[in-house]
Amino acid sequence: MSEFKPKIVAFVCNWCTYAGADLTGTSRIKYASNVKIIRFPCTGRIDFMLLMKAFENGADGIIVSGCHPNDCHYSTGNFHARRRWMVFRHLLDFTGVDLRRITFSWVSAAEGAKWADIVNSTVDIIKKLGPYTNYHSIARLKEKEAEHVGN
Amino acid sequence: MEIQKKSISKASLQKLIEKLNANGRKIIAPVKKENLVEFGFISGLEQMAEDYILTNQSAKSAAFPKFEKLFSYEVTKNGITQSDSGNTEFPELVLLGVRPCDADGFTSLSAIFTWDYHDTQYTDRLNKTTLISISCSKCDDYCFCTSVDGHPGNTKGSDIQLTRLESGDYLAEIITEKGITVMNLAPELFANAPAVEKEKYLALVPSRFKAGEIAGKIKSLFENDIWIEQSLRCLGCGACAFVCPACACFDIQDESKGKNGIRLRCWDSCGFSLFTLHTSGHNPREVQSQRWRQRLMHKFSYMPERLDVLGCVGCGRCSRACPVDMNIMEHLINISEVQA
Amino acid sequence: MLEIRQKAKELLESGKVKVVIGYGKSTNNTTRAVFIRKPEDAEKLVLDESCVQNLALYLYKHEVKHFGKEAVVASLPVLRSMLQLGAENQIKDQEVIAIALTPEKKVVELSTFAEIEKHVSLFKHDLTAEEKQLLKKINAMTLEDRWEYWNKEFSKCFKCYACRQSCPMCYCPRCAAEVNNPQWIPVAPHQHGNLEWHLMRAMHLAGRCINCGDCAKACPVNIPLNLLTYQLIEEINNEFKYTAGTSASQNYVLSTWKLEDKESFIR
Amino acid sequence: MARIGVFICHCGENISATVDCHKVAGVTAELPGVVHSVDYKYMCSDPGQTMIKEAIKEKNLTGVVVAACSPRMHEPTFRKACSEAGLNPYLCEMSNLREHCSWVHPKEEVTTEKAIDLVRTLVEKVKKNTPLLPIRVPVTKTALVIGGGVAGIQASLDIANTGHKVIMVEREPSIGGHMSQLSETFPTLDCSQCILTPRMVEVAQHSNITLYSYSEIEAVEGFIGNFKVKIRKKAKCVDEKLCTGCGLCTTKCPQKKILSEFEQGLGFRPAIYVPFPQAVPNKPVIDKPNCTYFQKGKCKVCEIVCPTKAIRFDQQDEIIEVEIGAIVMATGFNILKTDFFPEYGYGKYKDVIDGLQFERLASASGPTLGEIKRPSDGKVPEKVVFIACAGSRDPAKGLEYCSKICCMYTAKHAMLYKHKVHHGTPYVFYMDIRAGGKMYEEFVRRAIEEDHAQYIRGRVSRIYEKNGKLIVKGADTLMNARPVEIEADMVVLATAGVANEGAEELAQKFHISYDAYKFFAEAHPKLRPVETNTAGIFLAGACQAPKDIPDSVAMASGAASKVAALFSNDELTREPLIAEVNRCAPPLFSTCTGCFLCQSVCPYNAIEREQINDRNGNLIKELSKINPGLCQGCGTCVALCKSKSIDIFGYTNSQVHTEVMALLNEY
Repeated sequence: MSEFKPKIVAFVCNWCTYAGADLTGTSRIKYASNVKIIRFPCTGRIDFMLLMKAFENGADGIIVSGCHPNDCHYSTGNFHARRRWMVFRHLLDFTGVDLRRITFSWVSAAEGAKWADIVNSTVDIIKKLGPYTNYHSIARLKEKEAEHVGN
Repeated sequence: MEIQKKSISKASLQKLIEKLNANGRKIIAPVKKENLVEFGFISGLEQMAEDYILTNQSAKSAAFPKFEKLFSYEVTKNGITQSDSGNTEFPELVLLGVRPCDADGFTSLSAIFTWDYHDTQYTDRLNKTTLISISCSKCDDYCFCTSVDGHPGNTKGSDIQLTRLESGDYLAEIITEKGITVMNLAPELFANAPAVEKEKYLALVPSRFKAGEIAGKIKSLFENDIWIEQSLRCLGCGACAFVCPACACFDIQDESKGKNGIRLRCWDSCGFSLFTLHTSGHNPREVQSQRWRQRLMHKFSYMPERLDVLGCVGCGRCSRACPVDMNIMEHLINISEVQA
Repeated sequence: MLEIRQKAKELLESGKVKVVIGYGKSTNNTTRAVFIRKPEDAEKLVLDESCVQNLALYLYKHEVKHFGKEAVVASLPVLRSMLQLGAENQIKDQEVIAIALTPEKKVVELSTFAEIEKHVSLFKHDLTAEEKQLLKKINAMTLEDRWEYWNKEFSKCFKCYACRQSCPMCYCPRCAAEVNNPQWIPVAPHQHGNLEWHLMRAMHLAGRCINCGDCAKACPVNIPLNLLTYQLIEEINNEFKYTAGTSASQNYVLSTWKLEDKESFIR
Repeated sequence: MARIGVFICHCGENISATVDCHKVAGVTAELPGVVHSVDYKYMCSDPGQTMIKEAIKEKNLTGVVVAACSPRMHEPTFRKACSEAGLNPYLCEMSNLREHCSWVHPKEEVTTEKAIDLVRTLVEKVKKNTPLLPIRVPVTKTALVIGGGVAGIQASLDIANTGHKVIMVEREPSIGGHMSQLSETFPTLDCSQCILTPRMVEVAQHSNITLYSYSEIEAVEGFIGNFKVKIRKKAKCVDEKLCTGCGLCTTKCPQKKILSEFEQGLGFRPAIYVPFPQAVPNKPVIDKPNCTYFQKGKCKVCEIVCPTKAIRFDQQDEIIEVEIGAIVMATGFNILKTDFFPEYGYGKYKDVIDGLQFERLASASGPTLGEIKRPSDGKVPEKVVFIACAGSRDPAKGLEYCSKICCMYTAKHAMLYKHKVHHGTPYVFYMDIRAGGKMYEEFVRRAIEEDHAQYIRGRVSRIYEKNGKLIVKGADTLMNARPVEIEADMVVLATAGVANEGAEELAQKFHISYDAYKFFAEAHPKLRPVETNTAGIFLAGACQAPKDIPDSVAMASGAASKVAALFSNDELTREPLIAEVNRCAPPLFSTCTGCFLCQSVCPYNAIEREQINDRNGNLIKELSKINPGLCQGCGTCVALCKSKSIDIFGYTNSQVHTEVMALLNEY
């Protein structure tokens, strides 16, 4: 069996973490290529449903990152996001979703090195946890037709 | 064909189940799931639920599951390719212990699925399913099969019907070719029928109204306020439709992941506001009373008119499942009494 | 019970309200919602422990509103729903008259949010013993087991949406589950269609659910849905000292924030 | 059917060194909807841009993806290029192959694979893009300046001099603010009034400035370019048109013993008064609560003596409605009063005064005509103790922040004292001396070296009276906390600068945010220091934080230039990447249910309530409406909306959803 290459999606805000990741690039700091970034105006825009979609479509891990408190380009978007995550995490944990698979972080436009570190450490964690088969398996349609009966 | 009357002992029934299993047929029967009796796979008679009136959900999912794949597709630059449609191998099923009303439900479903278009997926499934019903020795306040041309010992739709005798043995009526095929797997298990009066083993389900009269009358009530009155408490959920053995409405859904996708058929309900919502935002059935009217009209007017079969078998599941006690029998009684 | 009938009769006779939403006997000696419009029909009202449905959802139902000003026989969950619906601008202050019982079982007429808030503060609303026990059991499970447990429960779901339709807080004319561009939640009642539906439902009720438990009562396949939202009621109370349905003027917990919100989980 | 063009940039070798750009272009070409896919050395170069423009024309593309550097770098470049070729700029997206891929990963297969994923994601996104037009909002070219202190004056004059109308509102009877109370100003020691009063007069005379003194803000509505403001013109009981400002009434008024606000309670004024001789406007007002006529019903001396019969006892407050395009908040600050300090006697010692009071004592026009006399008995103080950081930088009992100006004015006070009382000794208790500013440090040194101010580093623990003297107990932390005790004749507290009275209410009226100390909050501490989070409302002077005159004036000019920029066009155009509430056919009108939970998440108060009525004006439904003039496009409301009734252009639900799908699935 080939080595496990985690699929990790990063949901980041345009003003801090995206810029931070740009800085990681300009400073030529190397990090694992498993993580792919999707850009949002603000962490406040990140819909919890997108996280479910990512897992459903085969993500093994997720990074959500934005501006540090008080740094939000829109002044309070990240505070609203933080509250939603607090509540959403409780729900996920209660329903048995593995929170270790979601990294939440604040990465400012100046923290290029921190971004690399967030990515690498997340990749390490996910590699240890292995593929998120639990979630992926239910996301696949049951082909054994008979199983429908009596459900 | 002529119904053959046989009898089978409990022990033999157990053997029959083993035989059917060995023959590669999956057996589905009422089983206790927590505090509900639902259909489930069994490998032995002991797993079957004792003394139930009806399962919570109907048996329809044997031929019409809550969702099923119709085919897969792939979208590429060169166009769309469709695959594995209509070639799914459905398993041989035996539905043991369905009630006569449930078995009769398939009559309504079949009428719909073979009306103008012959739905192979449904018929293939049904053809691979043998229905061994057990007639009702008990009923409850929700049962009204006798008001809708049904009967606790109704053999319509069943391949074999068992009636439990005081001896513990069953009177076995072999009704169809499918029934005979099953019997012929182990003819030795079937003894000759004792001379018994089947009726005396059946529950007494009082007849509350005449379906025929309703069918005639209901059309004239289209504009009547009774629909509003009756549906004031209706929540507009789909519980009634989904537990109903005769409800056949479905929704077609494509689920795509990148270039690959599948087309699914899923249960749907005329009780949902979304059911008739147009893209424009206009909804011809804007309020719940209109949807409730549609439900009853469909079952008691449109189906008899177009398909010559009622859309209701009187099992009363919808009334039992309804969170707000929309008791269909009671509503039909009002309808039969209301002055048009 | 007689008092309730008397009050309903007065309200209808005086023309103060056009309809009284309450409970009446059903044919199978259970109780169910009734909509009384004639004073003489007030006799049909009953009130006993079997009267559990949260009637608040009828307050904004088209056909019911159509009758005119409403009064509702209001158990604690109904009153709390009314406050939350008020906070969410779905019913206006003094729009509906609530007929409630004091702790001493005296009938009172509550016509303003302020009165309802005061009344509600006199009571505590809780899960049943069984529900509490189940909740404890689930929380004691390992992550894996919780995952197994809920997916087993969700696999029963056939998307009849009785949970949604029975919930007074689910008043959206178009539920997010019905949005198809993009198709957020798969329509099919397969495992993950069900999982996502129930997660979304719980999340959308977070900080809004008033714990009437009607979703679970309505579920025809007995999924203990109210535990999902109840768990969040607890967590939100711990985190933010906030309880929905206690005031018609409080700001929604998820559209406010505090600098000191716990962020230990953020790196 | 989508016709997407994909342009892969090598960025010299920055990308191509680790990413097989040619392969990326090849694979991308196979994606449904992609009709053109090329790679090139420098896409941002002229030839590169020309390639894009030509492709748009030749292949009539419906969308463009440029896979190159960070969109934060070149998105504007390529969007401009697209629009030049006739493609709506918002149909162009960038995929970040440099900063997020080639620069951070080694040259290997997976790096190219990642690049392909990133490009595919943007290709799928751009298919969902829609043409967008910039938002245009009409602008009323009149500015409202609130506060007539030095900041307000500067802002008003600067705006007025760009040729735009200004309405200035001042709640006191005269403009001038705190600066008009000051004696001399550091570091030059020139007379405050001498430099300020000409500006005050200029305001009064400027043809573009309308001054409403003795007035307050009643209500504000609207948004950038289109505010509607109600101003309450408080009744002065004097007809300004008739009044010549002769001052006869003020001299004849029998009520003379009212503590003067302008003199910080060290002097008196009558009930009908002008705050100070150089007041602008120089017309009196009647202080009703202190007027004998208004209290007892008889007197009317002023009415009798007034040569022009300008007195109007029956005058009522007047509400004036104005249409405004931009607002400058210049409401200034205040200082802690001496009664704030238990250890200094809660203000019960007459000779413990605050800095502003000392300014009045030292002012030539002040109650003592510039002689330093102590309030209790008018004696000239031999020893004066100045205490810096009174209340500032004191998390325990006072305020955490540094009030910024105290170090400087304390040094100035020490000097002024020494200049007026040559034989006296000024003592200064300080924590640190913060003299950051041009000529500031030199100024403090002068105080110490030339005027021999005794600087003692340490806090004063206690002050108490003992036979006519104020015993000041402190410690000299530079002499390893040696206790110091001074028998002072007068003590001057450099009390902390605090937000002005009513700052909080005002902020709420204007929907601008404010900090924990009730100072108004700037939009960004570094990059948007004179803007607030509410578009069209700007900050000037000490309402934002304590600051000295030059800072206040500079900030005022900054705010003024922001206003001028806003007024430089008849319409203001903004990026259309904002949120919108959906609309659909009746009876639904919108899937929005009007729960308005979104209103409180909006940092910009951009979400309003819209009512939908039928022909007869009966309310059908209430729903949210997003004001395109105010929305900044953060999208926090979009993620919150349960019924998915709000969406945001540029990051629509269908776009971000597609991105997730595209990133994780094969196409």
